[in-house]
Amino acid sequence: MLYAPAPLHIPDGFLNLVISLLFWVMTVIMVGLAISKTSQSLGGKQVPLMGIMAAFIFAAQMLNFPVAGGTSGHFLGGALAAIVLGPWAGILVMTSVIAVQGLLFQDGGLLAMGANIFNMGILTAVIGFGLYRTVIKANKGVRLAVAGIAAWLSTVTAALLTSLQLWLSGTSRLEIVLPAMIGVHVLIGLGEAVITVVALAFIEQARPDLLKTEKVAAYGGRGWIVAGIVVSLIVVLFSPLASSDPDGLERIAEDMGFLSLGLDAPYQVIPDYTVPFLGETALSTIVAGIVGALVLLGLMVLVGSMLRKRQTAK
Amino acid sequence: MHVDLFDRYSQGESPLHRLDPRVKVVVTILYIISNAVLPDGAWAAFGLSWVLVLVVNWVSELGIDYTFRRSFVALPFALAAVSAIFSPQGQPLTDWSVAGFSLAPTDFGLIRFGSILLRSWLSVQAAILLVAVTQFPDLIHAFEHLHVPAILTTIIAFLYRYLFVLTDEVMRLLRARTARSAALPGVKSGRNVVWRAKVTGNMAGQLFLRSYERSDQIYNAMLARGYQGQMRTLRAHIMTAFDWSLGALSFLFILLLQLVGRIA
Amino acid sequence: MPVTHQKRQQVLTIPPCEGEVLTVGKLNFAYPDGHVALRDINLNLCNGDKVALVGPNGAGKSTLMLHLNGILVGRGELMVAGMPLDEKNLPYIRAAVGLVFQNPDDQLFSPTVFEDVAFGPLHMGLPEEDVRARVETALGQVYMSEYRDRLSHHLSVGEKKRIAIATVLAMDPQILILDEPSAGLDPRARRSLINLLRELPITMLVSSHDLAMVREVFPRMVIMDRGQIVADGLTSDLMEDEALLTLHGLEKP
Amino acid sequence: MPVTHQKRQQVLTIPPCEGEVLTVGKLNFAYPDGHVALRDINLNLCNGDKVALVGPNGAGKSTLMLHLNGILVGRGELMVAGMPLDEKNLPYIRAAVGLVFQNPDDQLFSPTVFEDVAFGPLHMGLPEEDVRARVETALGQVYMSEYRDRLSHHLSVGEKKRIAIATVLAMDPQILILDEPSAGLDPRARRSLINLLRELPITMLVSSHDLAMVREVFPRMVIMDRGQIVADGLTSDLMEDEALLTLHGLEKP
Ligand SMILES: Nc1ncnc2c1ncn2[C@@H]1O[C@H](COP(=O)(O)OP(=O)(O)OP(=O)(O)O)[C@@H](O)[C@H]1O
Ligand SMILES: Nc1ncnc2c1ncn2[C@@H]1O[C@H](COP(=O)(O)OP(=O)(O)OP(=O)(O)O)[C@@H](O)[C@H]1O
Ligand SMILES: [Mg+2]
Ligand SMILES: [Mg+2]
Repeated sequence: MLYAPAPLHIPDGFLNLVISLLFWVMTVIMVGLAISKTSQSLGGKQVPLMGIMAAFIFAAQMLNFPVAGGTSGHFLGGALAAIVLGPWAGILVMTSVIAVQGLLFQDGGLLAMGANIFNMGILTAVIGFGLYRTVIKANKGVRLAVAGIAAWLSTVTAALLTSLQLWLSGTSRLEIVLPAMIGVHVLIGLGEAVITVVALAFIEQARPDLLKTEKVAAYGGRGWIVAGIVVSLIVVLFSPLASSDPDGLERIAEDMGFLSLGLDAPYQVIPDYTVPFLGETALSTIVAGIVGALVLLGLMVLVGSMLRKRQTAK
Repeated sequence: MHVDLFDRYSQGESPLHRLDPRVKVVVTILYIISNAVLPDGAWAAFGLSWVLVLVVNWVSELGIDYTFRRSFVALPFALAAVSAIFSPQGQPLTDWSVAGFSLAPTDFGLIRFGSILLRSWLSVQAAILLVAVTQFPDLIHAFEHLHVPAILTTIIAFLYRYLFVLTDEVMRLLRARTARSAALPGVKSGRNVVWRAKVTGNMAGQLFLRSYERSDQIYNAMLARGYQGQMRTLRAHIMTAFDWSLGALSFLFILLLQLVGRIA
Repeated sequence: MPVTHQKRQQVLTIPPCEGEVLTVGKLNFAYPDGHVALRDINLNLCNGDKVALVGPNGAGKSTLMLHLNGILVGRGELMVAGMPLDEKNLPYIRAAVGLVFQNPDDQLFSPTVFEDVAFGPLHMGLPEEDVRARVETALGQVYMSEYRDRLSHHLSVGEKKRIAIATVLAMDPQILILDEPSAGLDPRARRSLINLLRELPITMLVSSHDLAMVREVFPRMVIMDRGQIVADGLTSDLMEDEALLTLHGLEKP
Repeated sequence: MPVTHQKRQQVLTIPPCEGEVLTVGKLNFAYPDGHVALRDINLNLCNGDKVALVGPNGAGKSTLMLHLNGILVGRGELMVAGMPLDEKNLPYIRAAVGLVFQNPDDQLFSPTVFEDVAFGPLHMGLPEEDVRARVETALGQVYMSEYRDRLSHHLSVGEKKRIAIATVLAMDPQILILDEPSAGLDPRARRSLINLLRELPITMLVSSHDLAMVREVFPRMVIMDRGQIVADGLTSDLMEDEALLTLHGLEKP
């Protein structure tokens, strides 16, 4: 098969309007930042480079390898793109890839594209680059190991966020979709990790100049490290909890019920909007709260570090 | 090798092929939003939406079942929505108990599940129609006119062009691997999964470097032809009265869909 | 379309066959988009034969070659190394047929030369010492022994081409199939390729646009055009038939 | 390193120059990694000259060509179309020098043939009608007029090559610089390229490994090796000097 749709691309119809628009807004902000960052720091050479790197990611996703029983592993590439090209260029590259997959192949919807870009392009860049950035000064073995962990985590994170979005849209029941999604992607992530590590080792061997410490450092600083670590920690703590013990999740939700107060408002946008299956509305808002807080935290750290840099530049 | 299969554009001379791509993009997006906000169980509106798809299929001379035959790409994802059938809201139809979970399909759940599938199925068909009657370069220009930042549209234009070059390259790499994936009688071949994943990682690394180095060449080619930082184009898209009226007509029809969905 | 069909009988001037290692009978193939790329192909290769496959762009040469180790599967008969080509025999046939693609970049996917040459033997499940021995021998055959630890990415085209040939020699194939091996080489590299092909004591089928090389290396020549074999005979005879060459977009070197 | 250096005087048999369109004086260049790719290059092209640049892989041919419209910048003198090559003149020089890369996939980056051919004229800031007219003329010159609306990625290699040439013809250059234009073409496509090059009434510098084509099309020939020009003279003379050819990895066709 030439083009195998990846299981994370949400088609239209599976997310409701509110969730779709919410993620569109966050995606537009991040992509806007990425555009201003890349066009201010880089020359015209960058545009063909990113275009071809996007084609590379697209093509590399066709690389598969036999696993067992006729199935095969695939490659997603977000973490690799962010590590090699820097997080901002990585975001633009993944955005273009997901846009073309949605437009041309209907692999992922148009209205759901904001969420798809966020899950597979932005989060993977935050985690992939953020974690790798913490160890750029370490030796090769450590760096590759961390890159592998980052690749694995970014896959799992994308799956986690996808399940949450489906659940918040009232499309799936969390206690079913979450373990299923995470379970599958824990395995897919292993393939992703191996391919990312080996590809990085290859690049380092053949063109070490592309992965020089100073070069990676120039792509971004402390903000990414913090964001990468925070997001990763949340995922690491959250996903096993969520997938093995959905009741536990509910308990936490009840304990932290206060969070729901501030976040009820967006759901009133459409009057007849309901979150089905959830007599326990608190749970849905908690999760939305965690996701939202996480995203806001990331954004704040990033914007803060950018502002700081601008100031020191002046 | 030809990866022409990638090109979803279908050659034609219908009025829809000639319609300004901006109109097509905007109407498609409105239609998909319309599907998203139609209430669950608005069967009449869903039916009418499908009629619209069929009519467009017919007008664009693609053959009435063109999108239907291609509309099942999102089907695997339906698995994710199956759990909606067991929604705790609504009346349970039977009572199944699986491993302590009470899993009962409910009437509300079934309606919800059906609506999700219909929405997705209709939206996919709209997207298929869009790319079947619009050349991809025109689509990119439309997004430019709709104020998608030039840097993104330019990246996407490059992506589209090099998609074909690089996927051909991947196909050839895969071929090379297949050609040497041999076995001897009585010996287990293929070693283990990790080794195979590692080989694939090497292929990804190869492909990356070749792509990276090729981008240098292309930048040189652009410089050689006077590129100074921004792309210029001759393709002026001008909205005609026909474009405006067809756009307005579609908009009205989508409003009608919403009305039907909410009254019925 | 008036096609001059040189009858197979003409080939009888070639010394009689010691054993057929490849038999293609009435092979037909169409690509998924409906394009018919092979029509009723009949071809026999005897042990030790060195045969050139020539014809214009798009004639179907690469398509035919891809059938010979089962990457593409058409309708018709195919016997390779005494086995009919089917699902069950496929892995063994891949060990018997060494296929080298036109562009060496398509062939080399590992970081170092050693790993690339070792891929085939490793995949066949040979023990480590055997793999090492085979890699050494194969690299020696193409005079590239001292390149074992080089990165294939940094080699010149001519060097890559030799490595690509070594990757299949290491699998100890009974038949070597090369797709346009001389394209893009400078005259010196081309000359050393010609010498290599002449020296290798192995059955081979080689497609090429380089008719000068064909005349030097291959006693037998097969002309394809539009998916058909339109001539099959002694190179020395066919090269004199200018009408035939011109008809099929070729040119006497 | 004993290098046979053919003196420039040998060239005097070429009819006297009508006006120099290109002068390279003592050009030196090293790549960032320290690899010295050009050493003391001297080269003059007169109006209407058709010159072949030959030499083994890695001789520095492509590197030299990239200097001629300022993509690479070395130490030395460069006069193109009467202007010294510097920052200020660069856009005019790029309009005067049409450079075609070896691999057409590196050259064609726009979605449709029309847009690709129009890219150069548009970036020169020409008005729309002029752009259209130039595209038509250029496509006509390579016999590809009916391909205007095709998508570039659907074309065969030979077709892509012609379009690549059209993209620079549309800029109406005074000098055409082609890097290995015949590599990978089948004999028929190669023949029509030869005819095209012979017909085009324009100064050209063409690198090639295809010495048979060089002999047919180019009266003058420049041999490079290891970054130096080692011979420059009438093709008919140099082709007879087998010692010289062999020394630089070439071979009489
Ligand atoms: N994947 C494909 N899908 C459809 N048609 C194809 C495909 N690959 C090749 N073709 C077509 O099949 C025909 C034979 O192609 P093939 O590559 O075998 O030619 P060839 O003789 O090897 O030519 P060349 O000398 O250019 O290598 C051509 O017309 C080509 O356009
Ligand atoms: N980007 C680069 N960095 C370092 N060295 C380079 C680079 N590009 C080329 N070289 C080296 O410079 C030398 C000249 O290369 P160039 O591409 O000009 O050769 P060429 O004569 O065009 O060869 P060919 O016939 O293979 O095209 C070669 O030794 C090559 O390895
Ligand atoms: Mg071929
Ligand atoms: Mg070159």
